[in-house]
Amino acid sequence: MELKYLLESLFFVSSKSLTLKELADFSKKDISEVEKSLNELISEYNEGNRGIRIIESGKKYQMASAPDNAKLVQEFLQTEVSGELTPASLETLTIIAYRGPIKKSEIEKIRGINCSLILRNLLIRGLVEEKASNEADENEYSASLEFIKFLGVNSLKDLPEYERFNKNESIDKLLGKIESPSQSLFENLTENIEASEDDNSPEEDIDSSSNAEDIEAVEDIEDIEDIDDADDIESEE
Amino acid sequence: MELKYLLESLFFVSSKSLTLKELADFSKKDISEVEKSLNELISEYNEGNRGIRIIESGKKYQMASAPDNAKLVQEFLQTEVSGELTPASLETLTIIAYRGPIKKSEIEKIRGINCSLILRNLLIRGLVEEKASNEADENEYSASLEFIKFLGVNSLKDLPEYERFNKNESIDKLLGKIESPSQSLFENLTENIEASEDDNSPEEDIDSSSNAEDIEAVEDIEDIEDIDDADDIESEE
Amino acid sequence: MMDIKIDKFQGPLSLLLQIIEKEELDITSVNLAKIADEYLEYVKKSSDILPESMADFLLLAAKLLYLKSKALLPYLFTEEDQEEIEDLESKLKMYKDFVDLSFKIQKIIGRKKFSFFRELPKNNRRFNLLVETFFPPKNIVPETLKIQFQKILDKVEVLEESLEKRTIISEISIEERILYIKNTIVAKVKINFTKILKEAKSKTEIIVNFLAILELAKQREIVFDQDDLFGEIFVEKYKELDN
Repeated sequence: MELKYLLESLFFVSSKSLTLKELADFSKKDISEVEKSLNELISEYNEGNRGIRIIESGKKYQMASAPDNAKLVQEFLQTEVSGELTPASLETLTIIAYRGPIKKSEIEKIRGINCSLILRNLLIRGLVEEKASNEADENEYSASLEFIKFLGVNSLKDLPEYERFNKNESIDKLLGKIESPSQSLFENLTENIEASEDDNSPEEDIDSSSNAEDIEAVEDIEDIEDIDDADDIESEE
Repeated sequence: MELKYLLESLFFVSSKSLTLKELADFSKKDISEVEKSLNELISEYNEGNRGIRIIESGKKYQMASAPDNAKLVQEFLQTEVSGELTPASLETLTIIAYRGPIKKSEIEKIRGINCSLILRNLLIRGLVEEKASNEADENEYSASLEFIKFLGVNSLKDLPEYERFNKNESIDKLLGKIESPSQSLFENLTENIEASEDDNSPEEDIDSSSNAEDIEAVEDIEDIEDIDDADDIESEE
Repeated sequence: MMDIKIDKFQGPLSLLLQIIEKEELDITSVNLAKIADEYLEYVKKSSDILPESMADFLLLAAKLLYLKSKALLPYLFTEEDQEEIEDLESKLKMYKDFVDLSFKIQKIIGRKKFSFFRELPKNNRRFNLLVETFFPPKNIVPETLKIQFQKILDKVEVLEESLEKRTIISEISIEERILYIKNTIVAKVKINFTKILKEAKSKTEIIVNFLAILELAKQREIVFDQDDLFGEIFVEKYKELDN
């Protein structure tokens, strides 16, 4: 049987996502050969208007139902997907989607505020993944396949203006040079003063008031045409 | 989308075989129309030499991996369930052993990360069991009888430190089971983030007409203020 | 009070961006200097800012005041200062880019075109290819679980501790500090600037003290006195008020 269709079998039975390496191991073929077949299979699924897609995030691939059938599939599975995200979660998620894998400190540089709690929420919800490192501050966050499913796209590349923001010299430069939220101007001031331990440090802030999490104001639900550069997201109905 | 490909989506997500009648009900189409599309889909799958087939048994239809790939697929499935547990799986299994029956959302609060995939794997390995809970909305997980037997104990109560771990104040607080100053904090940590894709509660169908605007749960005055915020933010777009 | 409110997890940049947008200004350092007071006013009055985020909000307030003084007294500033100022400008622009993208993401999510993975067969017999239904890991004994649970418990307790500590943090308002510093000066006539800062128990308090002193100077309640360059700064009551 064609390698392509062997991969198809593996995707179908797998309960989790698969990498190119795993596919090569299980099919007992060369990576280069598998890569070629994988790309063929992906085109076969994603370029038609079919009921199954192969979605990708972080070089991990998995089969998923077509987003256009969301409503009926959801009814069939009798499941509910909460579409609610607060502005702060959405901001954080967006930064991770476009810039992942990205460190917490870099996200905080962009947002100008501590993000521990928001990250915990996104991790629990499964929309982002954490790649642990020896140093906890070095942990990296990226968008998960759950996020891809949530958006109904095939991969992050389908996001509006993805390339522009994913590879962006001025953002790189700014992330390298701008100070993190709680140090700078006052750094010099405070270090001379031997401020006793700073228990107000915004690290791991946990908060009493995430009632804000309840809010979501999504306007123009059906109105994807409003999204610039999002044409590639809209598949033919 | 073509009816044929809607059926494809339903077959794909379904864990059981489906009759023509069921397919017609879920796709909200006439049986005759569904039958025609189903036959088209079956030819598309079964006439090629593909990795997925649609098989029929007693007028019930189901997707299955191609018999030609059986050997490699079997090896693959075997690897998925053998070997040592990952640290994350072991942590999850431990929580379930000492704290079961326990809901997915509670495990996730304790671990601070989404556990869908891990629970899937533990279920496949037969180490844990899933049962409908009293609260209709969420299933509960417990250690399986085989696993208890495998551990060489008569019951979970014989696990070392069972009483101390099973009734632990810190964890009860984290889960909001006892009052504490920080209880509301912990609650808020995860309150609205339970995207319940995995709980296949037979309860309610998705009300497809409810846009996200309708979802805001207004709990108290503060929330109302927050909703105003959202309006402000939105209107500035 | 302006009609802006921010989500409790949104930061100082979000506030700054909203003020800029409300005033229909472009993001330039000149404009940032212009809205410094409005920003500070909001930070002073707002109930939407979490105590633990206050330091980040105040830090930005300090930067804005710095921009403002630079606009008033340009000859006092070096090229390095200029860089810092441009930095804030580009940082805010970058933040705005991501906020704009997040609105687009929100619209995509709003379509509710979710994809789904396959359901797990309830009987665990996967496609009848595996005969077994139980696959235990090799090296697990009850003791393994005990050790593992203790580790989890340790983590939970650390998380809990940090939470409880946070709930009792009291907010320090700039107003309270102003009052305190006024009273101290009345009592002592002249106080050492470093000493005021030293009394602070956290970075937030240091910044609040600093802003309170600036505010008092602006209201002409106090004056500064410094003998040498980089020497100790003393804070005194403004003389006319002594009459």
